[in-house]
Amino acid sequence: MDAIILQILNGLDKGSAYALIALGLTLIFGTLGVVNFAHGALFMIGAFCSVTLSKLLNLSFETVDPTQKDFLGNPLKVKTPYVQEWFGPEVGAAIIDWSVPLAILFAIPIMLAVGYVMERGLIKHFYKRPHADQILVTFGLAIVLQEIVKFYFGANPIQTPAPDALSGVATIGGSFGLNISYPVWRLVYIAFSGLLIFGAFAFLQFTTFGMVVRAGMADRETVQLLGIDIDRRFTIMFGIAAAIAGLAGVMYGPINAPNYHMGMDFLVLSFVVVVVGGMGSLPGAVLAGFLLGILEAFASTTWATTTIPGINQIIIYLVAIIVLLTRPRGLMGKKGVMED
Amino acid sequence: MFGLKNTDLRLLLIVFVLTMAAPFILNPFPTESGLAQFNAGYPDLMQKFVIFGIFAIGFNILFGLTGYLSFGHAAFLGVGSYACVWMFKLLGYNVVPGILLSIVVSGLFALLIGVITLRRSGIYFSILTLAFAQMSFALAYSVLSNPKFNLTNGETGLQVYADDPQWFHSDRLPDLPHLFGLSMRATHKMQLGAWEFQFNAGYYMCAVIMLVCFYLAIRIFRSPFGLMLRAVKSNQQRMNYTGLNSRPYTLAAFVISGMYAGLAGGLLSAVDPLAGAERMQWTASGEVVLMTILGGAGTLIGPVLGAGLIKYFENIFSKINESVLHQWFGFLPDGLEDFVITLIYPFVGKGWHLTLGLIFMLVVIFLPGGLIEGGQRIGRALRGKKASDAGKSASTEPAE
Amino acid sequence: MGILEVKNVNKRFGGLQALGDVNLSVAENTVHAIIGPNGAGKSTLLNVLVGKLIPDTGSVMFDGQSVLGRKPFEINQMGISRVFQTPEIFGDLSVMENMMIACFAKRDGAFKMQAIGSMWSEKDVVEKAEHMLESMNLADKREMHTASMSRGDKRRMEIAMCLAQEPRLLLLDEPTAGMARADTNNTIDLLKKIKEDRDITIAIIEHDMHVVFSLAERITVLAQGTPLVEDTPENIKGHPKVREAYLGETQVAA
Amino acid sequence: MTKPTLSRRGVLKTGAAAGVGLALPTYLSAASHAGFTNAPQGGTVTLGFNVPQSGPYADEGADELRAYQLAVEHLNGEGDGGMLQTFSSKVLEGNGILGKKVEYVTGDTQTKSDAARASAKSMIEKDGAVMITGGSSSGVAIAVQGLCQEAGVIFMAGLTHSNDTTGKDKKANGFRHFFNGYMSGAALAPVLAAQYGNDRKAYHLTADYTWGWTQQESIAAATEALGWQTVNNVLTPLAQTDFSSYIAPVLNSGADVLVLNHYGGNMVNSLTNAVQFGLREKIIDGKQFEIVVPLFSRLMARGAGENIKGILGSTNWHWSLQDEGTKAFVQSFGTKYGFPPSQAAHTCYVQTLLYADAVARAGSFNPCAVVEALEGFEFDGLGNGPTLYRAEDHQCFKDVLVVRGKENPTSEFDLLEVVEVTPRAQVEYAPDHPMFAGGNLGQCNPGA
Repeated sequence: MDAIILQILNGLDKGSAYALIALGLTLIFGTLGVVNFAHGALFMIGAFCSVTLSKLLNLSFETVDPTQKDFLGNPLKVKTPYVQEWFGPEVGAAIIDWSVPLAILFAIPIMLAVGYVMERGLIKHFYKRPHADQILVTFGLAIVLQEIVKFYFGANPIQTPAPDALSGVATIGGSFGLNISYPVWRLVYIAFSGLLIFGAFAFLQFTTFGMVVRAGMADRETVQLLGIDIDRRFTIMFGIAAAIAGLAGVMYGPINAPNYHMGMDFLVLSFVVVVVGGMGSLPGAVLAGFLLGILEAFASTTWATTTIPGINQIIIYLVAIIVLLTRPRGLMGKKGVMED
Repeated sequence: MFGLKNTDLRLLLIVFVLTMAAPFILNPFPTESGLAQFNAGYPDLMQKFVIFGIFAIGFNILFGLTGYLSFGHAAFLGVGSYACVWMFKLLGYNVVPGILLSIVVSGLFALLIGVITLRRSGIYFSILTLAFAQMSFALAYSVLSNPKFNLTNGETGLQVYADDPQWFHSDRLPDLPHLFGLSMRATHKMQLGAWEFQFNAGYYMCAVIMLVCFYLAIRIFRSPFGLMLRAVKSNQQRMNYTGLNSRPYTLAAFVISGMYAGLAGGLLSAVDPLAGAERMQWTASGEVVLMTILGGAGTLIGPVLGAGLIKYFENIFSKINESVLHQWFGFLPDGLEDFVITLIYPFVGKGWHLTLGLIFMLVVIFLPGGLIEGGQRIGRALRGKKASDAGKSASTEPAE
Repeated sequence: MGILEVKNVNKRFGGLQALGDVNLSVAENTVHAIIGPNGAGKSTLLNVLVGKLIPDTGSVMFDGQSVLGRKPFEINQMGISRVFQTPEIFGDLSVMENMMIACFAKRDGAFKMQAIGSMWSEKDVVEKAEHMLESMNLADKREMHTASMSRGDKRRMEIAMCLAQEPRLLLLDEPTAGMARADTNNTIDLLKKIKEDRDITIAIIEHDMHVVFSLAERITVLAQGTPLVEDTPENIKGHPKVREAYLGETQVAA
Repeated sequence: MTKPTLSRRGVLKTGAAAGVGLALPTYLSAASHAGFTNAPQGGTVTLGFNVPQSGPYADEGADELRAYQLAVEHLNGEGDGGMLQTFSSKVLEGNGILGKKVEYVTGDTQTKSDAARASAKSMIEKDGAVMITGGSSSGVAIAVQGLCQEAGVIFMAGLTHSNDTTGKDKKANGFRHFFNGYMSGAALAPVLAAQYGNDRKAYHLTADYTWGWTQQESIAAATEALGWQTVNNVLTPLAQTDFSSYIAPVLNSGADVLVLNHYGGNMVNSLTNAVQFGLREKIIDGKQFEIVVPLFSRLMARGAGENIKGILGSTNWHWSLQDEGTKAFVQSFGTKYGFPPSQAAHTCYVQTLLYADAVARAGSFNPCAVVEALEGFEFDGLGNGPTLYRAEDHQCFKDVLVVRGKENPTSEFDLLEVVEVTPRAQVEYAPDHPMFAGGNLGQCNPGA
């Protein structure tokens, strides 16, 4: 029982990342009709927002400590971050320690801006172009973004640890006779994703802005006939989708150290998630994200891999094939979307 | 001649001349000059040009004509490679059985996958093909290389070992892939003044096969079958209500393009007898998509150009390192030299991906029809036609 | 015994009875119009006839053979061609290529692998296509991409393609919808000419009474998924039930 | 490269086709030249440095490239000479190799067999490289080694740890200085037993490809010989980024040691996840739970950050060693680049020197002469103590370092501390050891 719940948690955890990226992809697709291969790169940029913030917070001045020597035998230069100098060692250390949660505040405006610039500067010109062109241009953009990050941060992963207070292990379910220890940060991640998804849906459901956007997703022409500047709203939606991917990236940092190709790693899977969920369906994307995450977690168990060797490597694709063959438009897809 | 219209025949002749004279054309710079770095006329890269040309030509028969965007074509390339190396292991190093088997096996594999994936269209089809290819890759990389049943030799790649049976191998034959005794590595180097040109047996074999493939592609494009494939892309609804069954047409196109891919895979093994699983990864499938779109999907020669450009970047730009840059710009004053190198350095050597990404973006932004459109524009500019006039003819002329 | 016999066809979508006990007989070599207000089930009936929908019960016989369970392309090969409400043609292909596709479909059936020979060397197809274009006044647009044609030309193109298949039954789904009066009249003349020139049965679903009364020899009125009456145009015009259910509103609209 | 009997015909054909009316072509064939591929012409010799410049190992590749550039400088008599001063063989004089100035070309392996072979081929076919070296994974090393054997050039492997490189896939033209999975096991096991006791239950997570399997096999065999039990071995996909579903079952498996047979990004993630799940705080049957990472590298340790502290593993070399060779190398690398070299950089630097030295001793660039000079070569002063290039399989035998992630690093480079230098005798094995069986070195191939 414990093991099953653990794997469900693991699945929710993986699923959170898939769902958030897929949600953004679907938003962009549903509003703008654009297949965005650079969405993984947005996730990566989010993660590197937090790397950058932690680098900024760790900006240091050097003092020479003659008692210690560096690897060449010269006197060691000791680095002290400015924040520790300004706010005192303890407060400074605490700020550095909490750099990942702080990065959320840092990342939101950046991601909105990145999304806005991307949409206005590039994607806008590709609304009417064939999907193949959209794929090529966004894929090119993804490579460029990725290479820029690699140029400045290198290819190796860079740790962005969770705050000490949130990096331990929580024991849960004691009152139900269960004994499950699970990393606190992963629970935070699940909760955060849930909030973000809930927030996105609430925004679309209950605000006028959201209602206009949803109407526009369903029938762009009609909404435009009503004299609403739907394009501007869609641009903002692109920014929001970018921000969702970015925040998913920021929060993912402590789970797995960010590296420059993490976006590509997620890209293909999140496309599979979107399609399994059904192109253009927001609940479908979220549902499929969690579903595939959980399936993947269970397929990785020893029981599964000994029964069918290699199942852990192919499960997602296998499920995708089965779903698409039995439900032509994915789990919750709408008719006529992306079928031409 | 050859049952082709004049324009097609001219195109075929141009490609013929280009491929046959490639060792000269691709080596325009003297060996010792600083620009020799840009020479591409060495066997491996020339082979890659034509082999990936075949891959792209085949992919274009599916994507360019029917509009079905397969994201899993690398699987057929990989299967073809494995099939060919297995022939080397079992029969011996003669490339003929290997290449034939690679076409057959990839054709069958494509038939199997096509029957399933073509039940869907649009992005659903793309994702289905992607899923099959990724599964093939994952299995080839690990599960199918376990010691008990080693079909692919996993990470290392399938290769010929000394204790393989090689039933028809004899001591008189080269210990490398050969065509009835002519080693694929046999290279004649010709020194002409400061230039050196290399004529490689493997390249010429692949080039001849590519010409045949290109010729067949032209025939397919111009055939009733090709017309039906374009009908699939244009309007499937009308096609069905015109009494045409689109499924066997697309399936045939899928299988043909799978066989092209398998042939390309077989040739890759034929010129270099090692088949790695990475050939089947989604990035490899993506590469052929990019080649085709970059060159101009639906055009005859575009995909070949796209393949050439991407392979050129991968092999030539990646080799420009700092010391090469210093050689080039050594004539500049020191400060300026460093400055220029700092500017260029991020785009070459280890930054070649960045340049490639930028090229993708630039081409697709400014040349929606791919490189071919660029060529057409230049051609029109040279002929001095009026722009409006030209735009009209471009839109009405059938894809070329 | 008509060429097309629809017997007791029922089709439900969830709780909605789209077609209820439809019986219809279209006599050979006539022009038969099916009219009815919006939601009367005209399109559903049409989709049943061409194999896009399968009815819950009932039978549809074409020339003595059942069409039920067959795919659209099979039904087409039996001799039923369909013209869509908005013209469905191969937009990125030239007029000539569009026509050749239809001619190939007639000559070679649903699928034939001819991948090597040039399509232009199929002399019979080329000649027939050229002849068709000639007779439909499309020859001068031979090389044009059909996507850039006018709406009226597109309609003519589509009808021409259907005729190239020498169908025994031509189904027209509101062929003049959205057309200007002049185009509508041209289309009426075209259809009249088609009827004069060959032995063909035409079934037409139409909203525009002007078109219906200009062309039809018999008219079936559908209302709420069920045929109300079937009769000659003259009788239909005066039929009180029809007036009440249908004509009143369209005359206002017209 | 041409086969004598057939090349003539091929030559005549292509010559006739292409050379009509042009200057008389010069034939390059075995008869008219030194008798081996890419015999250096003029006053220079070209070496090919084939390292990952894109993809996940790009940083390691960059470090390898730095080491190569340094080695070239030293061979050409520039800089402070580095390990040339401490190297036991003294034939290299800082005037290039055999008086020819060393030049180099670089390529990108992308850590893919195909790309690595393509880039090696371009160096051989286009740039006339007479030796290829580099790489950061075993798949690539084996693929390129096979190519060099076929083409008739020497391959000096970079970072490759799989037993197969000098086992099942060994080649006469290929040489490996780096240690291997077996040696990691042999060096690590006694230290593990000493630190954690003989009664331990190990749970292995293994990267599901050749290197992972051979390392797992080696470590399991070595630890089991000392009384450990292997509870489970779970294979993880190469592309895995989140290892949580593999880590979670460890908690209830009864195991008290987790062995991570992962490298690179896999290692960083699996270790991070294992620490996240609190494995290191667990007490199982009164024993502290431990994590072991058999193959360590400082670059990867850096990626794993804090998580590396206190974790045992093995490494080929570390900059903090205090022998003269290491000190000279670190001094000259550190002065040039501002940080200490990685083990990948070290092995690449040493391989270049060893090749140059072998050529100098043999008096020829002919691969067969180089092979002869390297086979059975005993040397010292290159940072690993007395070392032997064994003739039977072209594997270097030298001391192996057992290291531990440092608790209180003084700098961002000071991440590992050497726990023990396992003497060479302890990691040696017979050339026909079952884990290395099945291969055939074959004959050296000078090409043509």
